[in-house]
Amino acid sequence: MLWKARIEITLKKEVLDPQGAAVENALKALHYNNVKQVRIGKYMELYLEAEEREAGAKQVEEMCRRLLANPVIEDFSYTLTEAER
Amino acid sequence: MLWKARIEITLKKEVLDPQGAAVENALKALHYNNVKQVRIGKYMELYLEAEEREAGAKQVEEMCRRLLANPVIEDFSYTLTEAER
Amino acid sequence: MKFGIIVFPGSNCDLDAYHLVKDVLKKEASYIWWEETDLSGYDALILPGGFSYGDYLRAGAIARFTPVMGAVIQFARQGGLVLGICNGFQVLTEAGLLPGALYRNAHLQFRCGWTYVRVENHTLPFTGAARPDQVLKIPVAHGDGNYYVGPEVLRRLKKNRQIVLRYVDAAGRESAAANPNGSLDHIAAVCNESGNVLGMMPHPERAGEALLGSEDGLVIFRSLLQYFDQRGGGSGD
Amino acid sequence: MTETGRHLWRRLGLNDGEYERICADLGREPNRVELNMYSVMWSEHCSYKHSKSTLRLFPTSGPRVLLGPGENAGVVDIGGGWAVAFKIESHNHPSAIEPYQGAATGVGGIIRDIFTLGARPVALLNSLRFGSLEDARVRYLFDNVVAGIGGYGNCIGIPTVAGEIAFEPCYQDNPLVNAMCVGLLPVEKLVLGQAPGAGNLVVLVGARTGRDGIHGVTFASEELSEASAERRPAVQVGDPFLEKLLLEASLEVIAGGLAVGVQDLGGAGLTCAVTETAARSGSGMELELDKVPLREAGMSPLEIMVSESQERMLFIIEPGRFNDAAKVFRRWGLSFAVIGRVTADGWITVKHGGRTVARVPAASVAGGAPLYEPDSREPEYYRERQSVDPLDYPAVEDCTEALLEVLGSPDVASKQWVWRRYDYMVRTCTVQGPGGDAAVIRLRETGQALALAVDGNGRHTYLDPYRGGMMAVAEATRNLACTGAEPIGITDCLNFGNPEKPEIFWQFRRAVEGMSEACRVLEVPVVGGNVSFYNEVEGEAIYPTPVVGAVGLLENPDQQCDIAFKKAGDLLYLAGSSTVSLGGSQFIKVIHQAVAGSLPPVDLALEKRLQKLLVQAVRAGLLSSAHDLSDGGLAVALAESCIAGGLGAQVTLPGHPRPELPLFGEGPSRAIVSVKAAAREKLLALAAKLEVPLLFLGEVGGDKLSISVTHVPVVDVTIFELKKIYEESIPCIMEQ
Ligand SMILES: Nc1ncnc2c1ncn2[C@@H]1O[C@H](COP(=O)(O)OP(=O)(O)O)[C@@H](O)[C@H]1O
Ligand SMILES: [Mg+2]
Repeated sequence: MLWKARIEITLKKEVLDPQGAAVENALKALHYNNVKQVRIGKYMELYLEAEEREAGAKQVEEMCRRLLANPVIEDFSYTLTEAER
Repeated sequence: MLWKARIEITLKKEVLDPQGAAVENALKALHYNNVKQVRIGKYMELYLEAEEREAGAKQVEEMCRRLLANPVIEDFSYTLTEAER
Repeated sequence: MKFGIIVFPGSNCDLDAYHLVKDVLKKEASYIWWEETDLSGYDALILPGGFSYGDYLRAGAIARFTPVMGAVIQFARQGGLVLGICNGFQVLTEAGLLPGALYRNAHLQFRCGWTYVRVENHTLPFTGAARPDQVLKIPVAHGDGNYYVGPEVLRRLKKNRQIVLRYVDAAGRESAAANPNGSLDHIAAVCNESGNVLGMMPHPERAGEALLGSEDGLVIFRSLLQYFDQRGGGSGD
Repeated sequence: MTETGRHLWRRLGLNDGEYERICADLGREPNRVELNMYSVMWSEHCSYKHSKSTLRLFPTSGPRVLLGPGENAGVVDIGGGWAVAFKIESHNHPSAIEPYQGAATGVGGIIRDIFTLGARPVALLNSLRFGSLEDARVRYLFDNVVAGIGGYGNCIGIPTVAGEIAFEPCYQDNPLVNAMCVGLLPVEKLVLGQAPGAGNLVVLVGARTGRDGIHGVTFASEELSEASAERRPAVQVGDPFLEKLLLEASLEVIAGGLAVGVQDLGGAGLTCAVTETAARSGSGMELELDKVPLREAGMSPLEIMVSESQERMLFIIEPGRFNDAAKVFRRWGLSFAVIGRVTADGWITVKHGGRTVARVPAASVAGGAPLYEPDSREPEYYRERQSVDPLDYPAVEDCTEALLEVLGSPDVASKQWVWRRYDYMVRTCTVQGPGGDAAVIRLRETGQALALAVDGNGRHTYLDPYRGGMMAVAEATRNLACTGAEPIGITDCLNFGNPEKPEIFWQFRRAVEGMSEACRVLEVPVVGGNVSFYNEVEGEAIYPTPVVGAVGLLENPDQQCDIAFKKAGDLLYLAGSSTVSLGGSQFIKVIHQAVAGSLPPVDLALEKRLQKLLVQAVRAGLLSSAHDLSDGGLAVALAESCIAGGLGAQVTLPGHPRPELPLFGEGPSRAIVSVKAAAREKLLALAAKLEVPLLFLGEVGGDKLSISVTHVPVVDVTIFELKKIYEESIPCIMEQ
């Protein structure tokens, strides 16, 4: 079965996010004054073969821990959906 | 009402994604051979005040077009959920 | 004393480190390809600056999985001397040989230029030739040099004197203006607990000749030579 | 010719006459693939059809020239078996659309042009033009172009050591991004972009071919407009990491003597690479497109032939050497494929899925485009603007204020905000980085050093293309001389509007005439360059902007000079011409918001003598500092030397009823030098011998810049104040 994984990687709350702050300022400069707490992270998409959802999820989790996110500064979350071929 | 917007910004399909390619190779080197089509984009989170969902969505759409995404090479999508205070 | 300079795909300061060791210090040096797994015969390893794997994903994240890194980790565990410069520092944190992480400069720009760093611990193999609190003029060139570490580990780093260099101004004072990247606590270099692995964002190999503007970077390399001489030449493994 | 057919070739940018010529060369009508191959190769960008005859005016030979224009880059001998390769190229149109990637891929392209020859790239430079920084979109373009240049150069590890930037409203929607690369090679390893030897393998190495940049060259060969935005190709994204691998592998293959020809893929992609290499050798090729590694499934032969995917190289390799070359490519983790063979018949035969999809004569596609000698007409503005007398503007009350204003204007202010984002030190050869007159990089391989500078002034060239062209060459080479280097060659990038308009062609022609004359007198050959036409938005052209990249040689890197004042008590002299004008000056632009007046005359013989003086004086160790006078004139040059050295100066100038003129007047063939009192006599003697006028100005020292005109103090300001406005002006605008 082919799965599509969508992974979001965000800076941990306690880590300053200078990029988010810069974007927030830029939005305010465009008069979007009702916006706050902008945080910027990474979004990844990938496809993987796995017999079952559980196995696929386990693998995505492992890939995030090992490579895709840096646990010192980042958190991650993901979703898995069946992909059409 | 306070809304939380989650925005995904991805490179357009026909645009080269060197990062995605490098990560895909790295995953393969780690023996995740069942993985393909890795694409890397940005993930943004922000909170905004809006009376109604529709108004909020309209604003997020506009902010993406004007600032958050680069329409020349990127696509974007977003979701809006009610945020607890 | 023989230096090994690790070459990852995308390293680009390997040549500079090599030149410094070979032509300025007149010591033995060779390049070590990222696929190599045998590090016997080297007394110290340098992980040079550059953009290993383009710094795609995160600086140092992909290089950390190259075959040579397994051997580097072994080498370090056995007490071998390992110096990571800039991208090399990033690789060492990603590999877990050094605490913390280096992320996007707070001002979001790449920054190249001269900085001053103060030696916070002059008792290490990398700093033995420095005076206490000596201020060194050494350049930086990076986009991801913003050092972060959680509060608990930071306490431990301070207690163990693992913070080795801090960004300061020419007079030796810490200030936001003297910090080129927003690093926590103005940290420019840290070492591991046993003091045989050092990571630094500034480039000592770029400050090795008066013609280039400073010779202060030699302090780091002279320290290594001095340490090695005093210890009587045994290699790291 | 059917009506639909006519639409097709016209839409591809070919005119009816060109189409007829194609049919004649082919002996039949072209099919779609063939027509597209012709269209990209006969575009202005690739064929130089409107500029070639004018470019012939450039002197291109000299005792050091190993390779002049016509190849990927010029190559100049520096002795000891080593040579320097360099070239400048524009990436204006792509940068207008996507500034980060446009600039990044511009840098990537020019780097490939250098290592294609077997030269290791050792330095990058760039010349940039933007609209007024008051505009938010211009700030966006500026910020992202700079980020893109840094992003590519920093990653690949080639120092960006010098550049120049100016801001004029005419570049608002049509910024200029010109990138230059300099490389070093052993003469014996020089390899050309050729495809000799029937039976040799045609090997494509590097990135997979995608749909990006299709018809990029056609796009670059027309004016920008709303409609062109619609038609623009998919933006190319640079992959500097891949280019680094490609660079190392290519140099290794070339050093091992494993290739008989090498060509980078740039504008017009595979079509350009195969037709040019074959045409240069009088050979042909048989290509199998099925072998080309693709990024996207289902690409058509046409798309594969004209794709401008970046980071690709073409190697011509003898079959017996292929395995060794393949080993190198594999070691660097590169994908590669044998996509065809060299043939003797002079024809490019393209096969796909077992069918021949195109068959064209290489020489016709690569070199058969008709050349045009466009009409030329003096534009109406020319005499009008020239007749303005800048001294008719009201006199300024406070020259100190005026100096601060000029010094803080974005054209003049420090560009540190830009170059601190470039790694200018990697390779540990940068002896003088950005911020001075020219960069100086030592060459470990030979013990020598190179001085590098890039210069151009669109405002000057607009007011007087002939003198402006001369002045661009004079200034670039004078910048080298100020470091003590002897100019050995230049490369140029000619940024102009639509050459089919007679007024634009007149500007072009006159500028090239002026540049050529300067090159002849200064004895410096043009060894390569690039032409960028159609820099127009909605019919409005940019200022004619020739940019000169100059390379100089210093035999001994220890004998070099920079702009910083060194020591209190050093004596200050103005060397060279005393003729200046406020016409077209920075002063008139900033203080009176005008671009008008006539440029001062250019005395090329004096220029030559001045440069000689500078070089000999530096070599003899006589000078403490030397600084060329350009934008903002004497007052600005003095301020810059003060700031760089952290030292003041007391200067007295000969009388003039309008102090603006001696303070801010601009003109070529001038430099300020400071000398130790003990070296004074020797300098005077040398200047007398070389017949270069020296005017005593005053003394270095203190923490203020004070200037009097006939003993009336006109400028009095602390170095602290000068430095503040000079260094904070651009960050202040950009980080508002
Ligand atoms: N303004 C110019 N001055 C001198 N030579 C030029 C100029 N413009 C183009 N040339 C030469 O014409 C040749 C073709 O240029 P170009 O198509 O830009 O090369 P490439 O395809 O390698 O980038 C080059 O050898 C270049 O040096
Ligand atoms: Mg070329």
